[in-house]
Amino acid sequence: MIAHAPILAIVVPLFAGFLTPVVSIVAKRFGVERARDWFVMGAAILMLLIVASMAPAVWRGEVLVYKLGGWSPPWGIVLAVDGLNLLVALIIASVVSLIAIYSVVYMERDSGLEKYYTLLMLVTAGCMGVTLTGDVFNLFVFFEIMSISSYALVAFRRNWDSVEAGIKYMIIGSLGTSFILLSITLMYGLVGSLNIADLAGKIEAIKATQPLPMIVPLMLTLFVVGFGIKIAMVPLHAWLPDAYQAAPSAVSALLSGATTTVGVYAMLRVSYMLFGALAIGTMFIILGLVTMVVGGLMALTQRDLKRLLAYSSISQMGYILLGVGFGTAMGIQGGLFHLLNNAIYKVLLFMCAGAIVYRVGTSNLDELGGLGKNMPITATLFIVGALAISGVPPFNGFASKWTIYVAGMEAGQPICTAIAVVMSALTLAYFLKAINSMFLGQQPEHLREVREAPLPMLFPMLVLAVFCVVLGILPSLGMDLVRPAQGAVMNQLGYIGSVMGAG
Amino acid sequence: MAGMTVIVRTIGRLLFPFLFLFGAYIIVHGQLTPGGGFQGGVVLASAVILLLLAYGMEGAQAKVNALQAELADALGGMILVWMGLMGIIVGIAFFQNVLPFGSLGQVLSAGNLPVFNLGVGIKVAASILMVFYAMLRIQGGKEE
Amino acid sequence: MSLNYIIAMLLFTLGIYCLLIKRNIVKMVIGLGVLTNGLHLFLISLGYREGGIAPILAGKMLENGATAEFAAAAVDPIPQALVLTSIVINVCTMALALSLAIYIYRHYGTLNPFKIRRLRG
Amino acid sequence: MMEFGPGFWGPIVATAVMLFGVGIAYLLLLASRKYIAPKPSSEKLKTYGCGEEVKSEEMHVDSEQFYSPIRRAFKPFYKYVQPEHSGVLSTYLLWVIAGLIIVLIAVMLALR
Repeated sequence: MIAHAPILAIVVPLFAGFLTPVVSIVAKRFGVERARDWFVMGAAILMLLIVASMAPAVWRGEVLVYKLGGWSPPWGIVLAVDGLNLLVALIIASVVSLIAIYSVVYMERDSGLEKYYTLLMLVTAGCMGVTLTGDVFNLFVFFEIMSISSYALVAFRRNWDSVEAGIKYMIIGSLGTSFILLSITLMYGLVGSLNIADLAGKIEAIKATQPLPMIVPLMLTLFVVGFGIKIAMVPLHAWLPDAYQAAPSAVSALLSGATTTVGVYAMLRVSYMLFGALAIGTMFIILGLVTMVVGGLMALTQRDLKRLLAYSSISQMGYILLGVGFGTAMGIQGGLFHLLNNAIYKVLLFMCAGAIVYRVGTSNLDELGGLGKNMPITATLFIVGALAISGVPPFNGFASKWTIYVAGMEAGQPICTAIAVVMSALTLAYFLKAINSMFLGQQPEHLREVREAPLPMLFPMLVLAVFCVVLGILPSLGMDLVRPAQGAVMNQLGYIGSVMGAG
Repeated sequence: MAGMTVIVRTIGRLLFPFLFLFGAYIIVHGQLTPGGGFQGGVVLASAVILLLLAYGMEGAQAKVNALQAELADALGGMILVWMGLMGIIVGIAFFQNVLPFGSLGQVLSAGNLPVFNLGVGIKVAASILMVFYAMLRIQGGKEE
Repeated sequence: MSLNYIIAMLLFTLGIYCLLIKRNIVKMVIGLGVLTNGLHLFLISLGYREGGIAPILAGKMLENGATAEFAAAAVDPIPQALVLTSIVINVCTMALALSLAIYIYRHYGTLNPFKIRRLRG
Repeated sequence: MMEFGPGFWGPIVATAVMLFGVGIAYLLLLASRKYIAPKPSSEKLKTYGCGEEVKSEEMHVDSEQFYSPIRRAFKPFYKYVQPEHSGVLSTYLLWVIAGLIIVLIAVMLALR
């Protein structure tokens, strides 16, 4: 079965998504509605195990190539798994498993939960598909599956705010995906192939010709903007705060942990693999700095906890772009390590916000206060997450940010590094404000009776907090996790050779 | 939704079997002629939607109700995934052909493709119908 | 032949114009549809060939020697498959967007994007 | 010990040192409590709200004005950029097109 692991990692969530309505109907007939939740949770954990089973082979340096239907690479669709794919797939699978556990209690007050779980599984299948595929049009299709399901998830509660956020996200996101489709079309017209490895070789040949065809920069631009919408680079970030604020917290956690990770992956894969984009590293650095500064400054004045977290999410994306933009081995390593850490503590913070919303009913910072006495565990976990995201030493955020700073100094960009350090301090500032408003200070009258969040919600938060601390104290562990991915980003020829050689 | 005049109702009733047959024809001959699962599924769904327009919500629900549409949707999806998994179980790869090819030009030929088209057809028809039902439900203001 | 590409570009531009200028969510969704249709026209035009035949293998074409002739005459089938996939995706997008627009109208009483701005800052 | 380019960072040692520091600080706090017992008068604990009677539950720092000095330092940003996040979909779409053009120019310059 290990040989089939790449396709099974996509099929398991897809199959679970199709099966969820049936399971739900059957479970309702027999009076055990919870069976549906257990089913989804089991599927997510099975997917995690399948992804993990690929790890030893990939870390040995192999590129797993899976030929769909037995058709060999340039003609058929292939799934190709190297270090970068594996890292992202591991992040997604773990995040989705934890969110499936978290949703059991968090979403119990909503109706139509079988649709929620179906959409959750479809988002997962889309993310997995984007991550594991080696075919550019297949990537687009899975990207659309992921996007459309996430639009529906944002609008899931159908309140005024979620519907407004949903339609904004939907229209901006659809414009972005149409850019991606246009770019794929141009690429097919120029080169006549859709396989990423094949395309990489052929575009390399075209780039060698002088003068460069006008179409190559246009394609790269359309890809960068299309994926940039998903990761909320600054001129394209406007949908994100609305969507994160209005969506249920579990969905916000999913969006910040899984779909943005996938966006970064797709951007890296396409711009580095297809275009060898070391040349546009400077652009990534500038966009990263702008993203970082605007996200941080906007977060400073927010009144809503989830909106604050959303803007800080934009800010963290800036660090990743910055690290990747340096283009050195250490920069990419730092960027990818920050991608991993960002998924960990962002999901943790959104889960804490969800616990507060679940118990109090609001995420408006002005109406909260003094919750530290009532919810001590949630408060501790939130503080762990907040310190980690601000890059305070014993937590994981420090390790990755430090790597990015060192990479910046080595790449000869001291000003960028200085701005990054200042923004890190600003991050701590606005998280201190959030902590102060929520857990410290005077307690309003109506919050006296608030209790600690239930255990099934605390468990995934605890797991993530433990990861925060462990990766902070033993950063070499995280570095070992990230190094194969960094090697894969830099080793373009190896990927092309392995995929094309599989035929 | 109320329904329409006698003319529309009669024509809709008379057209329904032919539309359904045409949809089924397109799906079954997907591997031989232009068309296939998606196109045939849309025609199938449009047959039911014609009834919906002519007779109102009740007329369509009498043929296919929302629960049946949802189950058919899941069924179509599962046919697709199972056809893929058959490749793993029997052959060597996902979506590998497992059924015999047959002779060119026959309806039952081309290996997996007819089954595959059938799955797509069921799924598309059910999905489009579900979309229509859902939108009508929102429009009618009966939801929640 | 190049008329296809001109019309595709016009449709694409028209779609973007629609998205930017129109003051109605439903019209913006229509603009999105027009934009995507422009893309589809572009994609399908890429695979077209003057005087080509449909890429369907029939009985005589499988005899030896005829396959190469068929390959030389047939249009490229891949863009057709891609366009079909993209149309399916577009159907999903449209359905979701329109149902969201219905909800928007119910909650806000308007479809003007300049009035649907309770989430901001 | 692990190397991060120039200089080194030993995470375990650093964490141990920090925990040690926290322990010392806590001991100092305990010790100081023993000698100086805080006994504020009831007048000092009362909040002065311009003569208004304010219950302690209603005291809350306004979260938007929390960092007003930083707001003043970045005044142009909060004057020009923040109000542009106006919630209007058309504006946001315009940003996307503007971003496309900016990125296009940047890529053209880089790949030339």
